[in-house]
Amino acid sequence: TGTEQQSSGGTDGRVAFLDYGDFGGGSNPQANYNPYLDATRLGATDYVFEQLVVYDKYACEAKPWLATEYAWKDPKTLIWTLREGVKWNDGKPFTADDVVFTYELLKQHKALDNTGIWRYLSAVQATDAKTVSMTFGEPGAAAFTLFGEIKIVPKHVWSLVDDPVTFTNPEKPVGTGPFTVKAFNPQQLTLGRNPDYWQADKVQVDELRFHKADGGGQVDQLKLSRGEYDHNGMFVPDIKKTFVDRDPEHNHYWYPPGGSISFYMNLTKAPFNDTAFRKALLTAFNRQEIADKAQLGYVTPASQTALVVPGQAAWLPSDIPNQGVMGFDLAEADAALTAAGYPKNGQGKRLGKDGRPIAFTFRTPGEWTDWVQAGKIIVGNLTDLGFDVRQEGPTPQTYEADRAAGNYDTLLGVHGGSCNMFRNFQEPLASDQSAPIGKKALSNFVRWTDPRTDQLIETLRTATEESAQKAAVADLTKVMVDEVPMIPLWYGAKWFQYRTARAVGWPSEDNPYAAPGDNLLIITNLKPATAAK
Amino acid sequence: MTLLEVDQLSVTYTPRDQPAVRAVRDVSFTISDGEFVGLLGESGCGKSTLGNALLRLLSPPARIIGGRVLFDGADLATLHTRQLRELRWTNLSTVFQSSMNSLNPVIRIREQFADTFAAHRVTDNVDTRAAELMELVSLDRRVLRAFPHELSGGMKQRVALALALALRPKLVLLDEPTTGLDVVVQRSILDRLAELRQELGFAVLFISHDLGTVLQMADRVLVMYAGEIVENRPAAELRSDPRHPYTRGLLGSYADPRQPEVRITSIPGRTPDLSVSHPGCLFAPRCPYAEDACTQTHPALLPDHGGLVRCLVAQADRLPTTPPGPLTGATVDPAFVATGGAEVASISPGIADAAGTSSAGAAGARSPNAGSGSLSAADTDEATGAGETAAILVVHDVHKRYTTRKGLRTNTVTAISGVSLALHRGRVTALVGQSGSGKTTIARLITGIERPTTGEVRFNGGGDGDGDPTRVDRLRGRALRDYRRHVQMVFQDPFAALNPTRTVAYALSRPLVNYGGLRGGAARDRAAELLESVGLFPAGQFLDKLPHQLSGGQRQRVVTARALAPDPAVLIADEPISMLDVSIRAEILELLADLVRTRRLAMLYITHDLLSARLLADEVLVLNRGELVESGPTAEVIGAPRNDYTKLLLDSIPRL
Amino acid sequence: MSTPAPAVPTPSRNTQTAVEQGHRSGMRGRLLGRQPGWFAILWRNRKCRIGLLILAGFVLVALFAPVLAPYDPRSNDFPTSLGPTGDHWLGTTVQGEDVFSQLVVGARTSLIVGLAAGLLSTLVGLVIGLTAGYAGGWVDEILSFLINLGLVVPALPLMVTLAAYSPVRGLWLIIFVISVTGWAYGARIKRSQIITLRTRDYITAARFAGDGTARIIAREIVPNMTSLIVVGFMGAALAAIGGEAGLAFLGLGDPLTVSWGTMLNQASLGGAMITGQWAWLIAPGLTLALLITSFTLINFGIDALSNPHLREDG
Amino acid sequence: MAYFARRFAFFLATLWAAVTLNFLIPRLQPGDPAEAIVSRIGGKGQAVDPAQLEAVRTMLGAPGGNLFEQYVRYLGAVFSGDFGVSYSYFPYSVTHMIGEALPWTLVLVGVTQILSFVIGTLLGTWAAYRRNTRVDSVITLGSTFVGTLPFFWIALLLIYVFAITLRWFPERGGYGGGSSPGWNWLFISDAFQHSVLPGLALLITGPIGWIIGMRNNMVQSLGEDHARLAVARGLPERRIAITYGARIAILPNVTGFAIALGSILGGTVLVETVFNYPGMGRLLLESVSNKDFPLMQAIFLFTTIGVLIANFLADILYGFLDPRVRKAENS
Ligand SMILES: Nc1ncnc2c1ncn2[C@@H]1O[C@H](COP(=O)(O)OP(=O)(O)OP(=O)(O)O)[C@@H](O)[C@H]1O
Ligand SMILES: Nc1ncnc2c1ncn2[C@@H]1O[C@H](COP(=O)(O)OP(=O)(O)OP(=O)(O)O)[C@@H](O)[C@H]1O
Ligand SMILES: [Mg+2]
Ligand SMILES: [Mg+2]
Repeated sequence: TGTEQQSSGGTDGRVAFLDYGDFGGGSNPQANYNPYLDATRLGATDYVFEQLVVYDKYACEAKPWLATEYAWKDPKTLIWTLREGVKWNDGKPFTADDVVFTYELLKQHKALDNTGIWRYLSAVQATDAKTVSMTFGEPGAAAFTLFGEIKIVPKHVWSLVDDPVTFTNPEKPVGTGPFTVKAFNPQQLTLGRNPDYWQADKVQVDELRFHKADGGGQVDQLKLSRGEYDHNGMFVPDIKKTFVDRDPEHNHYWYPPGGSISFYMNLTKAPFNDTAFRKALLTAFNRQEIADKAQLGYVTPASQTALVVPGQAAWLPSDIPNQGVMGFDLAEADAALTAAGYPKNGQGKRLGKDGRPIAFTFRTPGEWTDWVQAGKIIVGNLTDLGFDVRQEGPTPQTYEADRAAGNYDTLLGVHGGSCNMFRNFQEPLASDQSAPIGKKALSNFVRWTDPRTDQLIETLRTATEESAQKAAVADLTKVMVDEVPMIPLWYGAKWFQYRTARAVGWPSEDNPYAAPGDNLLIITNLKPATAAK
Repeated sequence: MTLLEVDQLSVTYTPRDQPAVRAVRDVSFTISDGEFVGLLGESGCGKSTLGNALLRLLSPPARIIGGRVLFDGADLATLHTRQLRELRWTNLSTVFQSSMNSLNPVIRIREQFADTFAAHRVTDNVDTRAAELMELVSLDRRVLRAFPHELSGGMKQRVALALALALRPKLVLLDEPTTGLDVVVQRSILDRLAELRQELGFAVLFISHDLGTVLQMADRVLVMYAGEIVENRPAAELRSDPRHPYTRGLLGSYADPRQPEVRITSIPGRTPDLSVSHPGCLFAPRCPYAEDACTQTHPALLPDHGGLVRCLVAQADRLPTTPPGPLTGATVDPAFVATGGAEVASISPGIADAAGTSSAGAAGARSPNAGSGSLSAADTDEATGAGETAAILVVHDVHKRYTTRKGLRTNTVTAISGVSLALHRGRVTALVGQSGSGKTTIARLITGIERPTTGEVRFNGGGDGDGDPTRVDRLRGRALRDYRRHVQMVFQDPFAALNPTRTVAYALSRPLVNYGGLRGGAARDRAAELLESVGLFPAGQFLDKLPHQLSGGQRQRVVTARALAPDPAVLIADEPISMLDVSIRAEILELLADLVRTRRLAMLYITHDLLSARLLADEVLVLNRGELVESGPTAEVIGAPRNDYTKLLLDSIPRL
Repeated sequence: MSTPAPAVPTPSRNTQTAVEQGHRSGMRGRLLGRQPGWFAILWRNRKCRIGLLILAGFVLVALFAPVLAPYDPRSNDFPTSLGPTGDHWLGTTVQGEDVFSQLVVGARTSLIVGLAAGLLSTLVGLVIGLTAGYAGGWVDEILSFLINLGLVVPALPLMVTLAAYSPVRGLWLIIFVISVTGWAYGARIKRSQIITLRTRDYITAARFAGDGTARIIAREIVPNMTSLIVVGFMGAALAAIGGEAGLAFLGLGDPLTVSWGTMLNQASLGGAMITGQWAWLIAPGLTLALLITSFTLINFGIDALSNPHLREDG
Repeated sequence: MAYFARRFAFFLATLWAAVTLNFLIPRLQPGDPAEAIVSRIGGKGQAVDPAQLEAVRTMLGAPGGNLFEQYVRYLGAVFSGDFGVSYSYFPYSVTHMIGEALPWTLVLVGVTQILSFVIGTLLGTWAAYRRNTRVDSVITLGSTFVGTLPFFWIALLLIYVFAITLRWFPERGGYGGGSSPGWNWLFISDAFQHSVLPGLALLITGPIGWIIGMRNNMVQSLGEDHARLAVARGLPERRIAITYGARIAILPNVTGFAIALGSILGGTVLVETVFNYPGMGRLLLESVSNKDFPLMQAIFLFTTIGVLIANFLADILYGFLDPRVRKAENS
């Protein structure tokens, strides 16, 4: 395509601009740079505002950012040391007051506290201009990823705002980040490099241009395949053919795994309440086929441990074979089921303990076509085992409501995948996240209630030492493998396409320094393509 | 000087779905300057088609397949569009059959005049000229500002006439210009037309099936039958000496009700199917004088007795001579009676049906109610005799007001005020009056379709006949249904009164099932009997037919049979013959008269046609604007009207 | 004049058959004017004949879809994103399903939707139109208001909104939604028709004959509205087929059902344009157009049945 | 006058019904608006924090009181133009979002609707004027065929041919990223370029209905007696076609056109979706897929009111155009 040379003409050898994909905010985006309004804010906030630490969400490593250091004074007290020389992009200095103001803001306006940090925090104070201390009601390490990554906003701007919940911060949002908002219209958002950025030398791109997308429709795919985006993060069918092959030298993609998508069984119903039954199903699903067919080969089969491998492999207990990823073996499943007391009858129907054929429903939201496709494979596998399974495709709302209330037999659910191990296990498994059938469960939709699990989660929550955390996680993965509260099937993919024609240094399978979406990490790692050559 | 010359003109309809119809065959005639020529014939005989052909207004599937039309020496068929356009209206204008639709509904009357003037480059001031024309047809000039829908039918027709005369044409073609209008209005328009012709001197081709009017107005009459001109003769001669048997038949079906003696006859049979070719005379199957040759040889239109006639028998001078003065009872051509046609005035129970089969035509059973001079005495006798029997149905001082809502305002129309009348078994009461006088409203009140605003309708015939009278005006639901077992209605329009998708058997079996409790076969048998009792036999041939397979007269009889099915005591007949051709009317009238006599029915006969009232009724009530203005024995009311309105009604009938 | 004869007259019933036949031809003749059988009229109209042939083709395909479709339309055992090949005439989808099989099975969906939604909205329109027209008075006022409301409420937004509110997404929902939005027009026409029919003398006559309202409606009125009902049905079916495709294309359809609309939706999402899978994108659109065309063509004939003006047009 | 009063009464009653339906439907719906908003704010898959939920609920002024009180409040809000906050564009108000989308739709759809009507009426008139000739067949058959092509499909093809392959026009959106909305030449020409393809898609299928309707009506009115009499009166053919044909034939289309104009407010969901046009249709579809009930309701209400008003105006206009109507209403 021969477009590689022309456009690195930015100042000082920097990349003049990069074309990025969508910037959020719906089909008719409105200026909204309130970093706490996650669903409606524009993508620019990632580059305008910064947080105390930045997580590399691939390896789950915290990198110092606005804070240079943090230390647990005791399990309930955390001391942050803030970076020197950081300035707001309106020239005012960044101080501990701003940090305290930000956390207080979320305390006063619960609507903005998306991650619920004030469930753990009890106070945030500035010890001096560069030091902030946080105190917790209980040991707070488990929530670190949550409150460490709160975007810090300037007190001198936000304290004047009447209602921060409806504040869209539309004019020149003030932040500490590497970019400022240069121009906006609903079709395009342009960010300009912040020359006074505290690590300006690492930002090698003068301008980022985000283009309004049509939600992954044809036109966007086409533009991507024509090389009109330097980076995008969208679903692309048959990416090899439609993107990589068009310019194999520059076009690349990397789809690291996200949370697990699992087969949820309603544990309050027979036969799903029988551990032996569930265990027998471990090898019943053709995970590879799901990954290849329903998910177009963009994903990998998931580990039964509920951890995301290989990224979180460090947390795995060493004695788990194949990182906990189960094979597909219908014969084995059949044998195990028969052994567990669920034989097949003459017509090949699988019988329950009551001697009657086992029949149940399986649901995915009807609109999520890839799930529906996966569901077909799942139902096929189960049918092969002699179950009578009916697949249903309700609307997402119904699906969600029924899932929360426990009105289902089996369905697909998502869990885990974050860098917060406590949450990864607490949300799907803790009994306090459950509820009786008919009442809304918060997140334990399978209704797993097990004192030992609860205790392990509690240990994880309060453990400040990494070794203690690892021990607890290891035990929890054992629960997953031995007692099978749910059966993870595959990892949701994080879409990430990039071109190396103008800029290089994107995270990739070979250099996984960040996960897609870790924008601050990525932008500070990009280099002009010509310079790199 | 000859203005219009039509020479061997033939028109064929070639519809896609049906066989071609030869609607006009070899028609030749001429019209001289200022001449008033009438064109007479039954419905469907090709009058309008001929008219349209003369105007070159035929549209597919109609096509002129032969002949010429010369207007002022120019052949209309070969004129260029532009020449034709110039000739139109300046020389040759027209008034169409339907007054309702001949004006553009969305532009004002004035514009329609302006249009015409503009098209023919008339430079006069439109308003002055149009106002003059309005005056000409006795309309207020304010009418010019109106839209067509704001005018009554009569006014529209006058506007159409004014429009036709706008450019002082030499020939005006009037195609039934007054059909559908009220008798009184009709009269006034025709009178105005006659005056205008006197003044302006244009020639007229006047198309109509109304024999009286044509004879009264025309200088010369063309009689058309099945697409052919069968007779062409000066009006006076045609009346005194009709030469074609068909003309004689037509004349026989018409009479002046004011005459002391009134008799009419019908022409049996139906018009031939024009889509097949007939070798002989087209009228032969219906003709009482037909000879063998008539079925073989097609007669030509040849001079005869000072006119032209298309009849072998007449041309050979073998026609029986008939006494002159055809429009009185004495002159009815006995031939029609002889062949089974009905001579209503002297009721014969037999009725000629389509096949021409005749029944035991025991003539002579004198009607008590109508006809010859000697009847007036009998009439009175009967009337007094009936007066003594108790009335079966009494309408007492009934008022009916209709309230119409116009958005937020309401409007009250008084349709009936203070009407009282009584019906007696075995007697016919005629209710006459002009359109809108409230006749139908009375029928609806009597039959319980509507309730009077004040007043009573009492019925004495329920159950065994004694006991308290039924208050009809309070009936609902089941009771109303029970009442209708005794009081039935014959609907005005035989085409509308039968469901086109239901067979005769179905229509007849419903009252039998509902009132007689008959089922299946029994109902069918009874239906067959009913059909035969109204003269439709063999009944089996009709039971499974659908209405469109029946002629108008046959339908009317089915409707009557249905009304008779519950064996009612009272029959309300609302203008039962208004839609029918003159030749069928007599047939139906005879049937009704016969029923009254044989079943001792009480009948209310509603009509605006005084001739039929004269023939059928014992007693006549005259209704004007919802009030009874005159009543009495038929011969008295019609023979010596006292009320002005009655006189007006009678004057509307052409005097011959 | 060709009247389709009642099936196989047996000699022993000859007389009766003759009567029946006469009767039926009469019925038909009436229904369609003074005409030969309805089928003959439809058939003779060239546009209509072509339409009938196309429709018959679709019906056959739909009936024998399982036989005609080379593969299970949802089986994704094939290589993904193929262009047309010998094995897969129209290629495969991005998920490795056979496009041609989907096309064949999609015909079924479209016809079912057309038939069901057409029937349903015709029925609703008929009941409401009949009731309003026949009952008159305040019943009519209320129902007319409903009808007018149904007419002014914008259909597609209503469809979209209704589809959004409903808890399940299935073909029947689509059918329901289309019927809910599509009945009003038919109801209005039927109402005005019945108002003219209601005042006909033969209806009053039926009352004089002692018939009840229900019977009058069923036996006297409805038979006179046959051609109107048929035209209405065709129109509704046509709108339903297009509506289903549109909704499915917007992603508001039932993804578990194979229809041309869902095919187009998936072709659009699945990058058919980029991968150059023309067949996948064009085929459902063209077949859809063809099916709708067949209905429109047939409608020409049906219009001609009731409107002699159109009959001369060939 | 009575005629207008009646139309106006109908207008008010329908308006009331539409508003009330709009009130009722979401209330028959299970679920809590606050929850919908929180799950929007928090993003998919996040567990909802009850405290946050409560905060949002308070902020929204979640419905309290019995249904009737809610209804009264709702009516008040609607008539003061307050449709609440959009969930998917939180914290922007529904009114703001509609204000953003409406001009696009009004211009694109409005212009194409009017053009469609004009073109359709002219072609229909021409076909009727030359009925049963080749012109007639070409127009009738051609429009029948084109009219059956799925709309969105034509749009897809247009994009492929003119935007992607030939690159004559931009492939989507209402304007480019470079220009900024406003009354400047750059923006207007940019917006025009963007509207060509969607406009074309609308114009291809738009006139069909008018063509057929106009043609059939006109053939009919030219067959009526008054038109035949006009021929007999020697009026020029053209004059007859216009005053006695088209002038009458167009009347039944007026109401249809008004409804079409009114429904502009709802945009054209399919075309706007295919072209990513920032109009009402796409906003509606988006609100639907995001379960943004306030926005959805408001758009629906807007559309309905638009049609209603247009319908009302058409009725009035009709009253002037067709002198027969008022009379008919009265009887
Ligand atoms: N469009 C048509 N297609 C086929 N036949 C037609 C058509 N119009 C008229 N006819 C036939 O042509 C014949 C003459 O019709 P025409 O209208 O001229 O009769 P008419 O004498 O004017 O009758 P009326 O007194 O009822 O007006 C009739 O038999 C009729 O059936
Ligand atoms: N339903 C109604 N609502 C309002 N006015 C009515 C109604 N029915 C009849 N009228 C009025 O009552 C008057 C009498 O009408 P009716 O139908 O009884 O007249 P008619 O003598 O039968 O006339 P025609 O000879 O034309 O049949 C007319 O002025 C008519 O306008
Ligand atoms: Mg005539
Ligand atoms: Mg009357």
